[in-house]
Amino acid sequence: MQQRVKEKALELLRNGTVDRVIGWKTGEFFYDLTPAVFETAEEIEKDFVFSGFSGANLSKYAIAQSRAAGKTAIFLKPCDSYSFQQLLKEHRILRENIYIVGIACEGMLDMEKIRAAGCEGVVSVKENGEELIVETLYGDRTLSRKDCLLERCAVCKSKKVVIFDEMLGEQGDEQETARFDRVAELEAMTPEERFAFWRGELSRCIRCNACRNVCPACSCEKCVFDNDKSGVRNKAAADPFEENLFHIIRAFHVAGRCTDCGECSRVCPQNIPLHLLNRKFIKDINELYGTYQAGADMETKSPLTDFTTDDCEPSIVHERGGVK
Amino acid sequence: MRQDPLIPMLGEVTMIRTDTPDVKTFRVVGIDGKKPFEHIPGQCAMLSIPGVGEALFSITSSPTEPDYVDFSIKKCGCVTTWLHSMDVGQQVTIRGPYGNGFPVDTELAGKDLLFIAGGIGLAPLHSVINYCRHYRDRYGKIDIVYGSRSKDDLVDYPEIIDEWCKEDGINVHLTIDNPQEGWDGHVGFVPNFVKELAFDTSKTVLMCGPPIMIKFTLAGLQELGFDKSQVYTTFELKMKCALGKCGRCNIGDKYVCKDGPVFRLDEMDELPDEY
Amino acid sequence: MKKIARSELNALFAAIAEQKQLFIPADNTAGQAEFILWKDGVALTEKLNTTRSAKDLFFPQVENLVNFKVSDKKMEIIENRDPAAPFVVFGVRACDCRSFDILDSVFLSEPVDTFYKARRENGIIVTLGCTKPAETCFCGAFGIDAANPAGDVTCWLDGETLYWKSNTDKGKALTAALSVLTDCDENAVVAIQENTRKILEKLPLNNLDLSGFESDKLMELFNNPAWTELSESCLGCGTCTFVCPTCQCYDVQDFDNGREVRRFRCWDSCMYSDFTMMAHGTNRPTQKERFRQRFMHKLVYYPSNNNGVFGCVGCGRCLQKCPIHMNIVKVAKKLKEVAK
Amino acid sequence: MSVNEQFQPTIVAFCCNWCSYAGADLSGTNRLQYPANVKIIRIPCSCRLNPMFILRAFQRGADGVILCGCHPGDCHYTTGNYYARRRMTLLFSMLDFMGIERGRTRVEWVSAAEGAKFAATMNEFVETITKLGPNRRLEDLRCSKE
Amino acid sequence: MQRIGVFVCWCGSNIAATVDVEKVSQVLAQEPGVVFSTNYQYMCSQAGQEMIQESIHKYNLTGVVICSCSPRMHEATFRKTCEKAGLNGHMVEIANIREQCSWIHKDKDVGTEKAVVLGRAAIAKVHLNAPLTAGQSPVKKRALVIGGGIAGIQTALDIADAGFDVDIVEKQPTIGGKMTQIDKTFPTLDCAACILTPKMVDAAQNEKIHIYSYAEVESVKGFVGNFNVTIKKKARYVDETKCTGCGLCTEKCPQKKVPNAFNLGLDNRRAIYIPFAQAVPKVATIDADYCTMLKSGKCGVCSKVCTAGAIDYKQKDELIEQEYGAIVVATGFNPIKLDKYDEFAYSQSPDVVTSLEFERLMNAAGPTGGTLLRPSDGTHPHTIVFVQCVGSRCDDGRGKSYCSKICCMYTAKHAMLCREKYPDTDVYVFYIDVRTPGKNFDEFYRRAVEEYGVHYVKGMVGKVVPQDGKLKVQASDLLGDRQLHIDADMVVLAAAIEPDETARPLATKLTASMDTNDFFTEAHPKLRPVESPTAGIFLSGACQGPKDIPETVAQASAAAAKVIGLLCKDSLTCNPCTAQPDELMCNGCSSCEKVCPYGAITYADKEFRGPNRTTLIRRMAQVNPAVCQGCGACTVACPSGAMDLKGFSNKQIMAEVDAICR
Repeated sequence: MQQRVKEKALELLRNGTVDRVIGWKTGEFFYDLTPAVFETAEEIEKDFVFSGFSGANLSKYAIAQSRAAGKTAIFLKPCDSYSFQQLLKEHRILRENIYIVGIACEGMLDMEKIRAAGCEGVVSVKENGEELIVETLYGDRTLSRKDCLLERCAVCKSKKVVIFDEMLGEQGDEQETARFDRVAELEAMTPEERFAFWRGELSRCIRCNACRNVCPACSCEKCVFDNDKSGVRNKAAADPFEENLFHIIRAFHVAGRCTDCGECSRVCPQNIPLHLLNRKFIKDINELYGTYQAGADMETKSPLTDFTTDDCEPSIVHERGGVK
Repeated sequence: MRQDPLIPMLGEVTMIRTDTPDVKTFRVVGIDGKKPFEHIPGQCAMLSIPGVGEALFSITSSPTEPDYVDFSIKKCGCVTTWLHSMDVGQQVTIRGPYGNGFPVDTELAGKDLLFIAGGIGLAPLHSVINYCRHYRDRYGKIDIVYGSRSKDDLVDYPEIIDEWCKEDGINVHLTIDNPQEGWDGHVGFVPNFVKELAFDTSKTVLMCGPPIMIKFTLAGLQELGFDKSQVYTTFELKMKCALGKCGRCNIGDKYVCKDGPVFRLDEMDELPDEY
Repeated sequence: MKKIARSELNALFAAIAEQKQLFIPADNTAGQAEFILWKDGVALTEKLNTTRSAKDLFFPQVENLVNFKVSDKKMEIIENRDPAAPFVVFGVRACDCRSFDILDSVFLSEPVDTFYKARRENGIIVTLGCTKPAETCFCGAFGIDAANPAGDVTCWLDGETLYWKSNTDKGKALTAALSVLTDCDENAVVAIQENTRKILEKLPLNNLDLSGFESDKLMELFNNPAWTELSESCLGCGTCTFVCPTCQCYDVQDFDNGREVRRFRCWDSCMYSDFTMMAHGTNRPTQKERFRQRFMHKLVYYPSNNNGVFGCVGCGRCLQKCPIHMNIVKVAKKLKEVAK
Repeated sequence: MSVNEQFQPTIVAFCCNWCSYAGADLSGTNRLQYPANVKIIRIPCSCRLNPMFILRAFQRGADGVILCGCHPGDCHYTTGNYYARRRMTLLFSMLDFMGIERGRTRVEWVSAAEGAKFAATMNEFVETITKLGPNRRLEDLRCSKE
Repeated sequence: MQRIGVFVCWCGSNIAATVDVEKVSQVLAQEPGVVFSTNYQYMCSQAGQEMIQESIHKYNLTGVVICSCSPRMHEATFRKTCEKAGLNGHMVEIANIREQCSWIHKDKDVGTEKAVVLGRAAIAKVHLNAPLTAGQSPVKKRALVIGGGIAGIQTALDIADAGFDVDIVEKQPTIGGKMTQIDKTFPTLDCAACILTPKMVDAAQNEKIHIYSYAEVESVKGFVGNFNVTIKKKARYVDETKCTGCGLCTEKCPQKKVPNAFNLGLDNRRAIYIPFAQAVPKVATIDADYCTMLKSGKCGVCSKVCTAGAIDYKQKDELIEQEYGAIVVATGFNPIKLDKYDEFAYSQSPDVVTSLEFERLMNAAGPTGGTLLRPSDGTHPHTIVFVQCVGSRCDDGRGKSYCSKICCMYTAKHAMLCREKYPDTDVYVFYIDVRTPGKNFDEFYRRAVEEYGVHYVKGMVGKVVPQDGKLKVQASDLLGDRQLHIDADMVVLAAAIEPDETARPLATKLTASMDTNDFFTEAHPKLRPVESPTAGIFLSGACQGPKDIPETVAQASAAAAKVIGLLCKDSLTCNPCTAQPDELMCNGCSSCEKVCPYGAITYADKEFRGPNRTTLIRRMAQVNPAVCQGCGACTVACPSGAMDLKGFSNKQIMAEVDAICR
């Protein structure tokens, strides 16, 4: 697959289907790939990489690139394709200027997890079926591939590429996942425990805005938190309240639009499980208003811009299960 | 405990004068009624209304004024709007002075000076002009070219007419962008006016105004045979903390608040075009 | 030189903590190392370095500078500075220790930043020599010896023993008060150092070539066409600046709670779109200019004003934490490649 | 004296202009008492209530926030309160998820004719909040009155 | 910063008894921006208003805060006061210290403290107020009525009477609607045609009324006062201007086997037809589904017989664009389909009929010429069973949960008419409840029972089985607590009524809201029953809910009155508190549009100056201030905070919050 993706990029550029390709570019090491726009076949030959470390969701780059002259090819893994389609639904991407190549995906690797497994000074990682052979400055290690997947891949919700012009590999399906388990665990705690949990997590926040800036749903021209005129701008959190406010409002703003692509948690330098906030909204929406997957199609109305006359009352929050 | 340079002192506004529809001049003294600090012409100070913000302004009064500092301020942002709405007696916070100022006692001494200003750009030069007037014998001939959108937009108009114009050895050349009733002076933009006036190239130029004016006036001066090393301007708008620490006002490796805000234009050639 | 058995580390920490607040790198709930106020039960991390640097203890992300009470036309300035408590930060790596030279050159030059100065005076830096540097380390490129860090006190740790060597008067005073330490020979750490240096030699970025960033190349570097490509995928987040031990840009913001106005200083990031926002707009309108500012500052502007010393210490945090894996190493290499 | 005897909560009530604000007026016209802790902010419709306003209130020292709007189906703007209902349900659930005490937030539908319901609701809400005590979990230390 | 004046009203003792007004005005004088603060016995009095006006001049006030009674009471008063003094009315804020303070508190300290806080909140808001001016939009003096039934006709006639042009769009070839199919009307038993057809003729002859029959609304753009409607006139293959309505073609057409829709398929008509004798316009229409000429190109009989030369087989659908100031929806109703009610054997026996079919069977112009005969064998029925609530008040999901309202009365009418014309018939009516509220309605029903001897049985029919030419009816008599078995000759089902199927797509075109039953919702169920919440859209007749004829006509006239009120104006004053997007912040994501109940938000691509002299094209929301009612739903849906509401902006509300929590 890794070779096929690269060949496809070359082919599309060479046969004139597209003028540029959004893909992943090689780095200093084997794992530090950077999303990049390739404009020549030479660049692709030299630097294009698709590997187990191509976790970065490229869909947000299509916003700008679809406005560039000519046509742009983009490679989308299944989860990325949901983000792409959601952006399309919000008129953020000009579809006619994008050529989408869907890629079947077996899950992407998380360097943090490899490091956390005690591998320091990692020189290379070789994939050998279900095993990873990790070569380090301090000796080789063998890890289970399953244990080194990105969080979102470990609980992959769908192997289906929902929008594409061309598909590389087998199209997959939506699948049952355990992605709400952690949310449910938290729900089962007492409010005091939950408060302690979140205070602990969010107090590490340094307001670097990586979660927001990487988020395909957070594609606002200018975020309210950056806008002087909004009256709620705050550049750096001066107080634990500020992080709460920022993360609650951010989650609220993407509620019904978040595809659960998991980028927010992937990029958080402080390892805050921010995806749990988004998943809480998704779980609530699914339970209260019927299952909804953002980006799954172009038609369904987002639950927050829709209603039924017999929706539950807000008091349900106080009434339903969990420890009081 | 020793005060930190970031912590301001209190000042009080003792006079507010409306100069143009969007420019007012504010006179500030310390709460002890005395001048808050001594400064060099071209230096700036940070005024702040707590809760509204801090902003940096050129000191428009001459250091030779013994009792106060003045700021001519155009209404354009949050802080300035607030300042424009306040009444005499209002307290503000002030810290400064900051920046290098114009080299009035070194490079400018003994020279024929040509001041070129557009709109509110007169503010930083005003201090220099009055300083030079005070120490008149230290400088040669003084020419002042000042232009604005209209007669009503000329800052310090009464002072210009009643004092500067009447003083020997000072030539004031006023211009406005468009013809206007009651105006029999020159009409036209500053850069063209400067070219028309065809100053001789022995003069040293102090220039301040909107970037577009600076750009074209400089071109005009060069046509006349001036060299960039004869021209000074100020970039005080870029200053942030004014202490050389917050890391935001740099143009290339120069910090406007430490190395500026007054720059000789030939120095700018070695700096990236990021201003 | 002094030493203490590794098994007795807790006793050492307890002895320090008796006198001053002690911060040590320890694992937090997210499995990352950070400087944590030591109390019994807090254990030294096994990790190479903390996610956030030791800078935070001297130049915190947010600090309350001063408060104002405003009523009618009058106002009152309320200084409410905490007298900084003396503290010790243990386990600072060589790279982070060097970052204080850079911060000092900014904050301790006239006019002195008294908030920073107070913390510097009250803080004792105990460094710890590296034994297992990571592939992302490139302190060597800046002439930093990870095997022999500076600081008020330098420590080395091997399987059994912590070695302790005081370098400054502050360090010596601290050492003198620690009776748990016993004397030992200077040569005891040579083996540790040699071992480290051997690994350092093998690091892929240890010999990063940083020539070509001299100040006479400023304009050429500024106008290098590679900036467009390099900055293209930058998200404009502040991760690199906030984990960086040498980034020190700040903003001053007021917060009005209706009863008083609190003035805070908070970190700013040159990557943010409003970094140089002025009353009439910004002069760095796209991410390219902002991105360029950060790297030009580290590689060119800062050295130009500071005798060629780079504004980077090679700690490798940005290499690990950048969401899109763009970093100073890639930038430096690409600039040189394109310049050729 | 215990803390609770002294504690006077600050409560912000957002009322839609057409039903609940009129309902609040009616409870005044009928001289129905409720504690002065409740301060009403008039908004055109319950759907105008941005979650940000609720968090803002907590930041600035509110101990409880209540939204009152027209009964579902009776919205002056036809559908506003249906959107408000979903938004508030999700927001309250999120606050609960983060461990904020249940009961600090509430939504009640009060028509222009329900002056008595308005007063009763406010009495009950003030009592709930008084029992919960001061808002500590969402407070902004910069606004702390202590 | 504003220069604010604070005016605290005593309201006699209403406020002053529980609030220390002097103290309130003193404390509020200390607030930032307050340059004048006072109190007075009655602010709303002439003297009070003059005091405000004088202060505005004297202190050069830019904002005014009045601490008084509810803004619902005097906000408009004080706005006018200030406007007279040259201050924009929207620079006034009211702190409600009467209804929401002095009247609910007894302790003066508590009341005073709260009044101060409410005053502070108002001051904080005024600081952020901006002068607002209501826009004006011109009114196109023409109305469109969609649906040409009795409701539409009545509305059109009333509007035309007031001197305005009005167009009727009717999807059938003739206007008249359901009422044309009805025989007699309750409770007076006068003939429907006799009262309806003159109105149809009036409409046709009225110079101000233009009828687009056999036409539908294709699209609607614009907003109140300025609707732009495209009407599709379907091809009827007959030139309306030439056809004289002689009817010769309808007699000569060889295609005779076309089910006659007007008689609900109880008999047949030709492929070219005039629905009934009094049709308006009286013009033939070719049914393209059956015409052999149109289908195969062979025939052309009608063309040959038409002396007027009106037949035009090449006629095409025609699109007509027209501008209107107001639109009235009068799309009416239909009986529901009974395919889910097979227990009544509707599909099995032609002698099981719906009430509307029964009307045709009783009608002199109907398939039987007015003699009640069984559709199956043309014999006279002796036992007739009426079943009420077929599909009404139904909660098993097969029918409608609501009461169809008219069935009780028309069934009583039917029963009564049967007994009157054919005294030898036994008539049974099975009902759940008999609902007869209405003038002379209950009397009418009681006459059916008492004078005409109709057997009313409380209970439901369980099953109808056609057997040996009879209909075996099994039913329960709840009052008698017994099972009944009736051998009936005819069964008449009072089918529930539902909105016409065209209503839902029409509502979408109009951005008018509907309830879950597809009835149009009214702006207020009590106070604005004939207006849609969408400005400029009015509701007439059964499209809003089940109605009988008098109610329909009453509502039709009411809707007309509302339309006339609108069209009388040369321009409309728009609500100044409308939503407004900040163009620089808008993402064009369409979230706001989705929650707007009025369709006030549209999108346009706009050019922006990008960094470094580039040009960007961005999709941006635009709010039509003439349509926006200012609910604010969009402001919360907008993630970037680009959408804000004038008069209730994010910052204003947060300033109030801050002031209260301070």
